[in-house]
This record gives sequence, structure tokens and C-alpha cells, in this order.
Amino acid sequence: MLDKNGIAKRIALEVKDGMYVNLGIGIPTLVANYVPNNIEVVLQSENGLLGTGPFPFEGEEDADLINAGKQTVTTLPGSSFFDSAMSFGMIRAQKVDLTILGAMEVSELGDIANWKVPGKMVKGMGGAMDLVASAKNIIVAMQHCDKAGHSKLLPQCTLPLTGIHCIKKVVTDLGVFDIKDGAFHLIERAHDVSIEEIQAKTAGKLIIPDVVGVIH
Amino acid sequence: MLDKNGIAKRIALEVKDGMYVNLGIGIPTLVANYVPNNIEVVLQSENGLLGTGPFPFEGEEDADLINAGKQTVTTLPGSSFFDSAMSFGMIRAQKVDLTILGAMEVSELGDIANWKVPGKMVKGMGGAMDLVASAKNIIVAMQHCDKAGHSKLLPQCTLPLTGIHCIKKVVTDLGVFDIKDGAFHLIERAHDVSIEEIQAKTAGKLIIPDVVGVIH
Amino acid sequence: MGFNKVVKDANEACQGIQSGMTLMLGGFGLCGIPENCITELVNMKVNNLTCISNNAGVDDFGLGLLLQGKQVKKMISSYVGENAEFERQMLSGELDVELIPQGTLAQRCMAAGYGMPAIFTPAGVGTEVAEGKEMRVFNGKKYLMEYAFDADFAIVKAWKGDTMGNLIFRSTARNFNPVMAMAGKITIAEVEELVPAGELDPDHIHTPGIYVHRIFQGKQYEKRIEQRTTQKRA
Amino acid sequence: MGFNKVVKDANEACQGIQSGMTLMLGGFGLCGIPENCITELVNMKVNNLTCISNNAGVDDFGLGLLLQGKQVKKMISSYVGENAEFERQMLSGELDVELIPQGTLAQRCMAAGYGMPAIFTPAGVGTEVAEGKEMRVFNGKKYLMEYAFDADFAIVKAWKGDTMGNLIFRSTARNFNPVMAMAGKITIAEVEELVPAGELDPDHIHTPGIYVHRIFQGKQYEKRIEQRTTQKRA
Repeated sequence: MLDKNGIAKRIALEVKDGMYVNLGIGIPTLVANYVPNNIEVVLQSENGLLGTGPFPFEGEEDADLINAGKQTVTTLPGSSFFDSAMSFGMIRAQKVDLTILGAMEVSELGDIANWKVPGKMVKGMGGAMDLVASAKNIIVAMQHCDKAGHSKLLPQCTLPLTGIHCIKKVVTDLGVFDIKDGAFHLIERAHDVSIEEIQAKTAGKLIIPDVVGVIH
Repeated sequence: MLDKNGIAKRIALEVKDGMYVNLGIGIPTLVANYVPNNIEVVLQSENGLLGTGPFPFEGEEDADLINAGKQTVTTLPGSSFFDSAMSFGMIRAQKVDLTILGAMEVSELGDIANWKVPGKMVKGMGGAMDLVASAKNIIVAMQHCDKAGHSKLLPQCTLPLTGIHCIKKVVTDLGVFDIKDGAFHLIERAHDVSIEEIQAKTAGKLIIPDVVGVIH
Repeated sequence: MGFNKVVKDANEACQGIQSGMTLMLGGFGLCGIPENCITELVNMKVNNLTCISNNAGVDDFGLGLLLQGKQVKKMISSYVGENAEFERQMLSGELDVELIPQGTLAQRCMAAGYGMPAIFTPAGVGTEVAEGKEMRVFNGKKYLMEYAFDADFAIVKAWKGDTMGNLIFRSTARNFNPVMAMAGKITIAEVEELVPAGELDPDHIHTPGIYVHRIFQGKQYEKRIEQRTTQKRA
Repeated sequence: MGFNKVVKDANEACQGIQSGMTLMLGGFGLCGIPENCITELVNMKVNNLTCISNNAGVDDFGLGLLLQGKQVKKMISSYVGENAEFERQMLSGELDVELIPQGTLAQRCMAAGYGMPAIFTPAGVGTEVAEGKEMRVFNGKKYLMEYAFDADFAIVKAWKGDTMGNLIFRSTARNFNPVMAMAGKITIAEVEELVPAGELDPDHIHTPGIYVHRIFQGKQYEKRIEQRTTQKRA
């Protein structure tokens, strides 16, 4: 099974040189740590920054300079600031190449639910609905099952939706799945997870191709 | 009869302290010369400038700094530059207080035609259609009759329209007219022009109130 | 008078704000929020406010201060999760909350400032956000029609401003401030540094003064940091 | 590779532009036009172009040069009145001309850059511009629905740019350039001064580099003045 860093590390392989990337809160944020040194990416923070840099050194925090998770950050050379309308404008116009975000449920149709649990305090969708509705390439990073052991890869989402028909790839602690033609397609599995276990823990339609990669 | 400068001078009385004003090409441009020194106005050039100043001194022309008539200009303290979308955004959102422009015809309903004469070379509407469709306060500066002596204040425009139901005041060489309730209302006349002459030269419905001002 | 838009302080700037009004307030989290005007709104004790703001502050700072005083009837936001009093009022039904996707929120502000009555947005299609809204297909993709906001006052915070109301924002404290500045019937700007007209480079101005009705230099700025994340020096 | 968007010259920048394509070209009159790329387009002899540009240049400068070479099939502009060859081609039917209100032209570019498929504009309601277009009433006012432009290439001219494609414009040479830069499938920027990434203040950048695919420093700029108006010194 992959831990959070393992998931992030696997997703980092999907990041290509020259990509503008938007990273959601949680596991997606960790992806930045695993992007190889020989490729360059520019991170977009949807609060209005292209070229997000690492956290500042202690004592150098700037209250005016935060990322979309409200964390203090720095900028890298070539960065730019802009207002929220332009920020989502570039997301809507698909200038951002890749969006990586977490989810509570994903369906075999590519629907995603990640913002609201009925009966629990609703925090709001933030920019998630905008990102999933517009991004040309979205990868979901998530645990395969919830704490009670129920699959989060479903025939259809049970929670309120964030977006529909938008997710094309999911990376979980168990493996990597493409979503197409109304099914999850197992592309790779964690080396210590059997295909049978994945089958058992995937409630949505699962296609097992002849060749399945192994993540070591 | 008022000459071009007389028309501009009369219109300048409509300009109030603190107004943002857009001046069209021709007579409207002259209005700036007659704004009293004790009031301040900011001129908007729809190509992307607030705070348009006078023409530059000879030798100080800057090719990057022009007004909407493509003339070299200067800026005044407090000016700002912006792109064409924001420029028309502020026009559409009615942040520009007053628009003064020329016309070929105006109708008793407040319609205006000023961009196209069938059979003649069409130059285009530029920003005129945007301005008349959005401005909260529009004054037309024009000659009362065309060169053949035909009235340009009409029951309805004969030329292709620039905008409808938008003109509330017209200043011509003969007088000042409010447009309301489907008629031209004579507010003031040039001192050497009789009400009868104005009546004769106005094809649209003309209302003569009990009191008519005289422009000296 | 002319174009001198300077008022003395937050008190003078907020004249005319009344209970029941709709206010837009700039900022993202606690970054770039109009601290002085929020304090003034607390002092004024206006209530039944509808507040359009991306977030709702924290319990003891930002818009949380208005919530503490039960001055807010309705929040229109994209994310409100940092605030226990907010949660309490929402669950008890005291507070009405309308959650809007962040980009839609921004573009509905921009629409108001650009004189666009409505915009089309893909965000929320197929979700509960789409309920009751007009949907339309362009080039095979579905969009919701969303309306421009209509706010009585917009209250924004800039880094520098001049006496004619021109504004320059700093770093990510820009966020919603420029689009809200364009969108208010009356726009109030508080700035860290107020300079005479002519001192700001006209090419650097983010919000032209035509959009700003009142401006003042704030007394002080706490600029509280919500998530202080750092790295140690090697 | 990464984010180095620098190309050698106009020739390399214009690779891929083919006859029959739709191009957006920045500038207002002769102010802020991409001089080097226009010259290159003349040299390339591409034709049957659809050009979206506020104006059509003058006979011997700006887009007038493309008209001289009969390279333009259709002009989409708001004002085209300074050009005798333009008039000749239009009256003879060689050139198709679509005239669009200037603000609508700008906002249709912006719509493309902001991922808005269509916008509502009051300009042209009740005129021939409205013919065949959907009209809609909001708050008692009539608006036309106009579509976002769809251009193969946008070609803009900035004052300064950096190697990552960030752009800063100068004075009224900004005009349509930023909105067109956002709107091209491929955006080419020519600049007067090209600097390394990191030299431009991130708060001063008008067009973030994400919108720009190719950038180069132009060889020379004539920057011709169309109406040289001056006053004498007192």
C-alpha cells in the first residue's frame, strides 16, 4: 500500500516539464516535493499567484503572500500576481495544464464529490467546483476506502457532487486508475496489493487489463 | 447662430465639478477648452486612459500616448492606463458620468445615427455604439441642419442607427433641446435665432415651453 | 472638491452604511481584508447585513468580528470553514449562508464592474449549485448563467492609494479586492499608504480611481497570518 | 526547456501561421501594434487571413501592409477609416468586413481569455449590429448575446517582457494587447525589451506568462504617429 507520500510520488510522474499546475490541499501539496529536479513546473495558487515557491524561512513570513491553502509561501523568479477573476479566468480558459486534488468519492463516470457531507458542517467548495469544471487534465489523489473500509471508487457518488464527468485519473493507496467508458481501468497496483484485493475494494466497475504495472 | 466653439462653450456649462467625461471627436473635443478653471473634470479616452491632458509640446510627442482620436496627448497627475476591456467596462458600468458626441441625425425618441451613410465608405462605429448604449448622460453636439438645409432633428432617423432611446440632450447651432416624452423640448435658443426659425428647421416634434432661455 | 476622495478615517468612510444593506468585502482568508472598516462596522452596530466575501474570517478577526456581534444576516462566500461561531449560527439557523464556487464569485463581481448583467460559468454544472439556474450549452459544454452582484457598498483594502482613488495592491493581498472595487455602488478603499495624486505610476495602477468613491489611510494593520508555514534554514 | 518561451525573431515566432487562419492583432490605430510580426507576415505571404484587430492600419503601415499584399480575406474591426486600399478592396468585394462595436470587440477577446463562451452587451441593441443575434432583457435593459472569439494565433506587442512570457505594457499602447494575449490558442508577444525571468516586479505584470507561448525582442520599432498634435511653448 502507498502512504500519502507514495501517492504523491506516483502522481509526480504525471507532471511534465513546462506544465502549469494547480495543487489542492492535502496529498496534492506533497506532489511538489517529488517533482524531479530536471523538469520545471510553475505552480498556480488560485488566490492569485503564478510561480508559488517554498515556505519562507522562519521570520521571513509575509502576511500578504499566501497560497490558496492560506499558508505563507514565497515566490520564484518569473512569478506574477493577479486578481481572483483573472485567476479563475486562466483556469476556465484551460491555460492551467494539470489540476491535482483530493476527493471523498469518485464514480466510474468520472464524477467527483469532495466538498460536503450531509449532516456535517459545510465549509464550502472554495475553488474546487471551478477547477473540476474547467481543467483539461485532473488527477485525484485519495485513499481507496473510507475509515469503515467502504470503497470510495463507486458506481455513482453518494455525496453531493463537486463536478460531473471530469475525472480521468485516480491515484489511491492501492493503485492507479484511468476512468473511461464508464469504468475504472487498473493501470498500476502497489507492489504489496493484489489485484484481487483491489477488485474487492472497488465498488465501481473495474476493468483489469492484461498488463498491470507494479509500483515499488 | 452658434459656431462650433459656441456649441462647445454651451455644452461646457453641463460639465460639473468631479465628473468623469468622455469626449467624442470633433466639436466635443472643443468642450475641454471651455470648462471653467474652478471645476475639475477627468477626461476618459476609451483606448485606455483616465486623466487625458493637453497636446504635448512640440518635440515631446510620445507615440505610445494617444487619445481615442489617435492624437498625441499628455497625462495629468492621477491618471491611469488600462486595457480596452476595462475601459468599456467602466463605460458600461456607468462610471463615466457624461458622454459628449457628434451625430448625423437625432430623433424625437432619442435615437441617434452617427456612424454610417449608405453608399458612402463605412469607417465603422468605433466606440460610439458602446457609449450611447451605456452612458447615463449623453449630450449630442451637432449642426441643426445638413448642408442641403434639411433638419437633422427628425421624427425618426433615416440613417442606420447607432443607438436607440439614449439621447436626452442636443446642442446645435440654433439652440439647446431636451428630448423627452417623444419630442424635442426647446430649452434655449441662440440670441440671433428666432423660435420660428427653429420651428421651421426642426422636422421632429418640437415643444416650445413658455420660457425659453437665450444664449448670448 | 474635484477628485479629492480622501476621508478622515474609517468612521467617515463608512457613513451611509445601514442595517440591511449588502456589502462586498475584499480579501482571501485574512489576507488583504479591510481591517479598519471591519472594526468600524462593529462599532457602528449595523446589522442584518448581507456580506459578499470569499471567506468569513476567524472567530476573533476579520469578518468573524461581525459574526460575533450577530450583525450578519447572510453570508455569500466560497469557503467558510475556519470559524466556530459561524458554524454555530449556521447550524442554529440564525445565519443564512449561500455558498458559491470561488471563480463564479469572482466573476460575478467582475461582471458588475464591467456592466455585464450575467455571465456563463461551467462551475457547478450537475451539482446542487445548479439547482434552479438556467443552463446552456456552448460548443458541447454546459454552463450555468449567473448574475452580476448588486452591492450597496464595496469595501476593499489596498497597499497604496492616491487622493484620486487610484489603487495598487501588493502580492496575493490583491485577490478579490480589484474586482470588488469595481462592483460597488459606493466603493470604500482603505490603504496602508496614501499619497498625493501623481505619485503612482499610471502603468502600475490596478484599480483606476473612477471606481473608488472614498479613500483613507488605515490607522494600523495587524495583518494576521492564518497558517504560518515556514522552513528552517539549512 | 521548462518555461523559456524565447524565440529568436519574428520568423521563428510566426512558425505555424498558415493561410486561412484567424489572427488577433493588438494595437489601437498604429499605437502598440506588433510591427515586427506584421512585417514577417508580409514576408511569409500567408493569405486568406481573418484578422481581428480594432483598426486596419494605414496604407503603408500596420495592417495596411497585409492589405496591400491582398493577404486578408476578412477584417473584424471597429473602425477602419484611415486606409484607401482598404476602402478599394471593400467596395470591390475582395475584402469581407465585419464591423463590431469597440467595447464588444474588447470583451469578446476577454471572454475567450476568461473561458466565458459568450457575454451580454448593450452595444448595438436596436441597430443593424443586432440583426440575427439573440437579445435578452436584464433589469429592464436590452442586451445582445455575443460569442467569445476563437483565434488560432494572437499577436501582441508589449513594452517589456521576460523569458517566461510575462508582459508589461506602456501607456495607451496597452489597449487591446492584454485581452488579445489571453485569447489566442497560441499567443506571440514581441517586446521592446526582453529581460530574464525575475527582473519584472510580479505586482507590475499586466499579462502573466501562462498566456504567452512565444516571445522575442523586436529588431526595431518605428512607432509611427498617426495624428501628431502638439501645442507651442508659451
